[in-house]
Amino acid sequence: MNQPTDNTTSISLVLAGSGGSGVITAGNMLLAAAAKAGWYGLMTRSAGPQIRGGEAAALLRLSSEPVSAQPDRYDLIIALDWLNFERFADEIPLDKDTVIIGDASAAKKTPAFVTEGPARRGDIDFKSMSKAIPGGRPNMIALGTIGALIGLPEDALDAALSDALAKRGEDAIAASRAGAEAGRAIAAEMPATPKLPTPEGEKAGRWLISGNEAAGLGAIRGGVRFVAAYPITPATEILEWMSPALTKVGGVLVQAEDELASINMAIGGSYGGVPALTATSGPGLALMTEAIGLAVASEVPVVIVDVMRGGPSTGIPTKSEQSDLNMALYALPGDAPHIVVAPNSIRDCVFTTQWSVHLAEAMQTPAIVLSDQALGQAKSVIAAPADIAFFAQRETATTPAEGEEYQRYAVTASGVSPMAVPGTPGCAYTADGLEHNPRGTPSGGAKDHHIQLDKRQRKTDDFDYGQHWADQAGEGDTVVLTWGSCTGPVLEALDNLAGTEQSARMVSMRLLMPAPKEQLANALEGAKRVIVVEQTHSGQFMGYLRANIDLPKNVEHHCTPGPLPIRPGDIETLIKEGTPS
Amino acid sequence: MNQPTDNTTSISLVLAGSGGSGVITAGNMLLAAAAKAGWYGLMTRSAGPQIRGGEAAALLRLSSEPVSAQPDRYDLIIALDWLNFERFADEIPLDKDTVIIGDASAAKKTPAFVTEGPARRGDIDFKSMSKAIPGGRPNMIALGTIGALIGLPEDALDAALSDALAKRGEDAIAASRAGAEAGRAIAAEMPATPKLPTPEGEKAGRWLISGNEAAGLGAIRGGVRFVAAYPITPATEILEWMSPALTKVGGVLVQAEDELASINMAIGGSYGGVPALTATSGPGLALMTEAIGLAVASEVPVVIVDVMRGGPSTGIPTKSEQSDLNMALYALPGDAPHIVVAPNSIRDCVFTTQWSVHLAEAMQTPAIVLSDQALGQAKSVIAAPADIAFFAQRETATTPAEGEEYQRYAVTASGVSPMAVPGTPGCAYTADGLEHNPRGTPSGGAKDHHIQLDKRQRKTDDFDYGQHWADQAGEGDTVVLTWGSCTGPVLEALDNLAGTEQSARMVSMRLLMPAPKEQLANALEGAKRVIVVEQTHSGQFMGYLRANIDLPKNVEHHCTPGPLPIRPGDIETLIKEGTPS
Amino acid sequence: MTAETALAPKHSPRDYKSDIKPVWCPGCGDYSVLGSITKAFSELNLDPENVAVISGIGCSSRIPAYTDCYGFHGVHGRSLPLAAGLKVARPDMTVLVASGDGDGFSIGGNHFMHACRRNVDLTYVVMDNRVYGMTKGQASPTTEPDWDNALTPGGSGISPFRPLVIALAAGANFIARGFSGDQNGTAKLLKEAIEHPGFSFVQILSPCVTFRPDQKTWKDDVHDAAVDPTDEIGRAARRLMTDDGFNTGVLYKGEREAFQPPIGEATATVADLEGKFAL
Amino acid sequence: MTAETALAPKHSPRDYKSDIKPVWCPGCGDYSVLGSITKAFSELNLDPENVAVISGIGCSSRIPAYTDCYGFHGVHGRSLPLAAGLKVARPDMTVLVASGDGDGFSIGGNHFMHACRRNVDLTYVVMDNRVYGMTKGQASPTTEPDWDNALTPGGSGISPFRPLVIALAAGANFIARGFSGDQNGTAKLLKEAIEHPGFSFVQILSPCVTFRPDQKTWKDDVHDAAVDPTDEIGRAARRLMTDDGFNTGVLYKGEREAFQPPIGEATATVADLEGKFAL
Ligand SMILES: Cc1ncc(C[n+]2csc(CCOP(=O)(O)OP(=O)(O)O)c2C)c(N)n1
Ligand SMILES: Cc1ncc(C[n+]2csc(CCOP(=O)(O)OP(=O)(O)O)c2C)c(N)n1
Ligand code: SF4
Ligand code: SF4
Ligand SMILES: [Mg+2]
Ligand SMILES: [Mg+2]
Repeated sequence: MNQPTDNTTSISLVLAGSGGSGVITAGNMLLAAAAKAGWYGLMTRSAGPQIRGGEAAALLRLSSEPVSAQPDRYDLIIALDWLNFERFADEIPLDKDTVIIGDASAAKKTPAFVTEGPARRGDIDFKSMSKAIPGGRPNMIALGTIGALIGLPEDALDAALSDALAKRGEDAIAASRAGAEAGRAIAAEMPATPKLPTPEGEKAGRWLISGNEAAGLGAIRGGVRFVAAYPITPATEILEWMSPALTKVGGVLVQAEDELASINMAIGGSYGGVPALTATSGPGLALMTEAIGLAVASEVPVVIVDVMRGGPSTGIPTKSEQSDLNMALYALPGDAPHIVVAPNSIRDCVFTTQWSVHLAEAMQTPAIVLSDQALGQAKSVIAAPADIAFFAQRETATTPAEGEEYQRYAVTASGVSPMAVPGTPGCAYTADGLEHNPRGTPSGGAKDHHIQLDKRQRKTDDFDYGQHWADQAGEGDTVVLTWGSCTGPVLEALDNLAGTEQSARMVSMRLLMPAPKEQLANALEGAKRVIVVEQTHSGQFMGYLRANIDLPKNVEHHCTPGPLPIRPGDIETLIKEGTPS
Repeated sequence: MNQPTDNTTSISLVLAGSGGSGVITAGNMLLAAAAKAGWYGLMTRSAGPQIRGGEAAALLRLSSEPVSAQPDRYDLIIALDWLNFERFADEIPLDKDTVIIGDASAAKKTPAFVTEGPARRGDIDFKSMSKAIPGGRPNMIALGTIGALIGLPEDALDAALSDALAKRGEDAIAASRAGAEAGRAIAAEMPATPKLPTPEGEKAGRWLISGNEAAGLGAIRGGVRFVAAYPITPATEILEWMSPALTKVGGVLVQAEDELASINMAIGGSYGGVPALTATSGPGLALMTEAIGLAVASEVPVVIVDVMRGGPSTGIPTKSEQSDLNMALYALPGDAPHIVVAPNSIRDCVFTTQWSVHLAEAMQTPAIVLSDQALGQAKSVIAAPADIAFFAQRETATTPAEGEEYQRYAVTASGVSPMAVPGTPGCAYTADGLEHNPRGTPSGGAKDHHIQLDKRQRKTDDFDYGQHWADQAGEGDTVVLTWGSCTGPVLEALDNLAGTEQSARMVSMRLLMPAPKEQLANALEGAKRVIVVEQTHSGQFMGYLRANIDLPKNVEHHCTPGPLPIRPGDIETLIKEGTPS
Repeated sequence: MTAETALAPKHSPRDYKSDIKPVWCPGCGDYSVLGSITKAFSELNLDPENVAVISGIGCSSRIPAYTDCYGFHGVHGRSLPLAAGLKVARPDMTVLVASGDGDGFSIGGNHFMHACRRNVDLTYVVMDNRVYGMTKGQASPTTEPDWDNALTPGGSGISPFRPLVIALAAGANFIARGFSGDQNGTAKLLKEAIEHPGFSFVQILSPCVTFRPDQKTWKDDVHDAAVDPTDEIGRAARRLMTDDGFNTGVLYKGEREAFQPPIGEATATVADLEGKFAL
Repeated sequence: MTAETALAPKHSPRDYKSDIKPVWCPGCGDYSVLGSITKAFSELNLDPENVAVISGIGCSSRIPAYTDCYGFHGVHGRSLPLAAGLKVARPDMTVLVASGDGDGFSIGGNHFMHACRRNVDLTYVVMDNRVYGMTKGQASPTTEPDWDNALTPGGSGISPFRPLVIALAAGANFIARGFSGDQNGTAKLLKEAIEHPGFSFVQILSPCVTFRPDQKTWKDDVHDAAVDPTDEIGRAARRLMTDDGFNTGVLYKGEREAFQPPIGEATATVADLEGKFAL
């Protein structure tokens, strides 16, 4: 594990407390304040099993550089109380330099892993302090303490606090300010943590956004104007963000009775000419596969965002894992070529989802976007995503000339056939999940079947995905091959090792299906070591790679399931010491 | 293609006609008669798209040896009329030695591929001939002609005819007999076909059965006593056979409202302690994957038979393909280890389905049986399947001693934990699809997740599947690696090449998941050539093999989609000439 | 959807028929239903390209390809959400949904209820033959409990589904029953159903000559219903709960507004949305 | 299932409670429902090991683990088929199914209708809070159309589902409504429901204090229904179609026989079955 260094560029901290103590509110303010101060940041939340009112923790990492991963260790932990705090133990690696500040009034309840751990400790009597302030609350005290300890400029915190409480009125703001002030004052009595340097340079062009919001925005950017969906954790925020947003840009979201209805509605909307999407998580995606197969066979574009959570079955709904990969690739009945892409950061949720709309529409086939809980439900301060030119550009048909006949499934070189928008005279056709001839007439003949299978496969195989099939970074003859939310920790590890003997390259695949075989082979050329990193138990990504390319015999494999994140330090150790066998 | 030889051991013929002409009835009689005569046989039916009343063809292959594949060519084709006969052209390879007998009264309607083809021809005026017999029907005339041409003993045909018409009464039998007699008489005027020699030896111990019936029987043999299902082509016959059969042996079949209900009912029945099954085809399996994942997570045994048909989507419901392989292996959300097995012949549908019940129950996990239309809907005369000792043997829990606690998901060496049958005092537990601790209490903790993932994986990985993981045959350093209904044609090709320079071995995998990696590696050891044979478009089996074992670089691949069967001659050519590249 | 029915129709019923030969058995009731549908389209003066016929899987669900309108032959049981998606995205299209008693009431039963509630402007035509025709003769939700068949020998033992009262209870606004033997009468019902705003449900008794030859008596069983379709909903419930299943006509009509969120009317740009994230 | 209710119960309600702490919010109506369920079990003198509590996914669906009976926490919306499979396979078990308005009427709506028709002897308890609690506050089928929420801002605009009349139309034989605020009254309803042969449906109004704080008025809204539950079915339809959603009590009782094919009674051996294939 990394030790805190003098030239700190990132600070990590946890604010925890029992139900109703407002730690998430305070965490959000902290992130906003850090953003205002010119820092980047990432905030994840963790909660007990209770629907509401259970213990919660805000896990923050603030930095003068963009943050791509959860930290290896925490600099500071503030617990407003110790109730069920041990529930978070796994998620909060601490060491002798960690500063832990607990509730002075309940010091006896301090859990063993804290008292027996190596960390430096302080105590604050949050309750008495907040009682002394009219309308004061412990979470605001903590906010002030944290701000002072990590060097967050007062005005930034103050501004964030005022923004957040604007609707609650002046009194609330004043009380919170007073609380923060008291917290700031007492910080001097606490063990010191590293401070973040005041950032230099450009502060403009930054966004505060969650991965789920980013996916929703990417979809709208790409042209999606029809969404049908059924709520499910951890995908619901995509829908809740998109619903009013779509209304504003002339689109619509329909809440369906279940996932069977959602996907079929989306296909219906898209058949009508309006780019369409649904979003779900594992159990919901399982219910959609029959209809996704219909979209393949009938050649209707549609985007399905799967925000993965721990599986199998209901699994661990609030935690992340990459274990829906196999399902996204292979769950459709029959030979059903489709697109699978995966964003590799919160910021990339915008790009990849937008791109997926473009791909689905260009190839008239479903595109599955594999996001996950770690991206979707985390909030981050990011550099504003670039504008890209990928939009829904569906090749449509026009009324044929006299004596000519429209063939919906005409055999073309690219495999893509012009798709008539209902309402176009002379192009009426029936979209069909039964095998058919080029006109669309059902046919069980061997020739028709083969021709249409070829055509559908050709569409996705021959498409030019450009350089977007993967993100590559680093230098060296060790290649770390990964995807999705594992990318962040790998990137950070590579950064840390850059210029050392262990300097390595990363290939993070954005395009998973069709497998970019040639591109991958080229990217791996000359690699002395290949290390595959994924967050599953059974090694789904490795199986997929093996099925598609020849990996070196000595390929190494780092494969752990959720719910804990893969951390940069894990990858560094791996590169330095090899996969334990 | 093979030419007919003097030492004929098999004869292939087609009887075709328009709706209502009774060709399937006649085909069934022919198969029964051949069985009575001591022959083996295989009958497949083909029909136009009409629900009923459309043209149909009975495709028969009769032999003195067990028949494992559709033939390379046909010796004899009888068309009662030519209506839409060309629809069957693809399925009926003919050559200069094929004898084609058509309707003399409609000779002009003979399709071009017949008149222009190389075959030898004869004509019979079925209509006039049958009109001359009170109650006479053209199909019975044809029956008699065929019997005489191929050397089917008169008494066998007569007995089959009487059996089939027993319910219709004496007059019907007499009329049919007279028709067959007339057909026999006119056979002398037709071009000769090869004759099958009168079989010697043991005629007892033979069964006449379809693959779907065989699967149903295997399930009941294994101990299944609860079935819930929803009809779908080509799986319905499993259910229609099982329904009354279950009632007789004290079981029950419930028709569900859809596949979501079927699979959940089956899981509920099995949770109750009664071995349970459902059967479906691709679209239905797609709807079941969420609940199959539940069975994995909650550790409830259940058998799911998927009788594959042409895909994707509704595809070609009445034709065969192996393209649900990926779905069966990979469609469950999360890391969800389960069993996938595949019968490799009609006869093996009994064994493999029975085995699947044993596996599911022993490991308390779902087992998917991948049959296909070519096995399921074909009827065959087979050697009676052997009795095997695989039954449902679920490890159950008994009331714990005072002070001890029952742990449903106790961590054991094998991964299998004793499962309490509801009603057992002191063992009440809640089966759960949420991740849980050994007791079954929901838990999102990293340790519990990892322990249970390991446990579930261990159950299937460490199980001793014995030699049943594959069927092996032949000799040589060429290995044909295949599965399911491709096995028959491969076996026949190997038989034909046995003792020649091209003599080869076959490995036909019955156990697909978990991948029997070591067994496979051993079986392939020393192979100079490996040829993978499968009936998909995208090479699903090859991808699966690649993911799991190291194949030689020069591996060859024969991969064609449905609806046409792979024929022995295709495989022979492949072995002799290599895969065209 | 207000058609100038007084004028001579622009298109004959034939104009809505494709040249694809139905797979149906000779004598199947669905031929006549196809005729009623095209007749209704013609009398409503609809341009074929502005009509979509959407279905699931079953003999009855084969109808889209036999029309010369836009169509979608989807998967089993999901025609209604497919159609709802289309209609919400394209309110300008006239959308007719064709289904069977298995497709619509067994696997598709949930969508049926929720389509009634949601009230998207669709016309839902269920060809009820009290059997799964396509899969060769199993009991459907509307099948008599004692009808013998291979899958449930001796009969399913389950009391039949009452689609019309379910529709009413679920919120449907237009409920009618027709008989395929009366092509003109059914065409009239369909015309009225298409013209009615919101979700309209028309059950058409359409015999399966192959697996239910006993249904040839239906022509004697059906009778006109003399009811006030705008009756108070409680009385309508009582009526539909206890009817004999053979009374034909419009049996209920309500006035609930159709569900049609605005689409295509932007009040902001994508850049405006992005602005909310900018610091 | 005939319990000797006159005798002192063998087990106290506590005996049916597990030691697992519910994930529910403080004040959630479901605590009281859990209490009613265990009270009913106790009064019916059921041995905990002969009872199974089956559910789907949702706050309400968490109940099985909080009982000390056999239980199955299945997937979202599929509790009824899971329970039906169990009951048909094990007619000796008493099977109670616990669900929510989302689990039971939205994703699980089809199974609801078909369970009513099929009439397997189950007791189906739906804790109706007119919201998706577990996913943090979206509209369910029973939610008022104008209830503002993040997913459908301003309200869903869709008229609410009427579970009781749907149940009646679909063939349910026992229909009741309770209120979680009345733990004893609800326990009594449940007792009667469990004792009634065939499928029994009990809707329990169970407020969600977190996402529907407005439901605290429910305690004033509920009122006893004075009806004859064995009323003629047409009149019952009329009544349930037009009730106000707050009248509690047993609202309909029918006498249809439960669906329970014989199981475990063999009349032939497997060898007999094989004999049919032998030549
Ligand atoms: C998911 C799925 N399950 C089952 C089937 C098989 N199947 C096709 S049509 C049908 C029933 C059709 O009955 P109905 O809707 O009444 O139509 P009919 O043929 O009687 O007109 C079934 C069960 C399927 N195609 N897909
Ligand atoms: C297939 C699937 N879709 C969606 C979800 C997400 N989900 C969990 S509970 C729930 C709704 C619960 O509502 P309700 O049944 O009313 O229960 P409550 O929490 O209100 O008691 C949803 C949509 C899921 N778990 N599985
Ligand atoms: S099987 Fe029945 S419903 Fe299907 S086409 Fe034939 S007559 Fe019509
Ligand atoms: S969210 Fe609502 S329904 Fe769920 S536990 Fe809390 S109060 Fe109960
Ligand atoms: Mg039908
Ligand atoms: Mg609810």
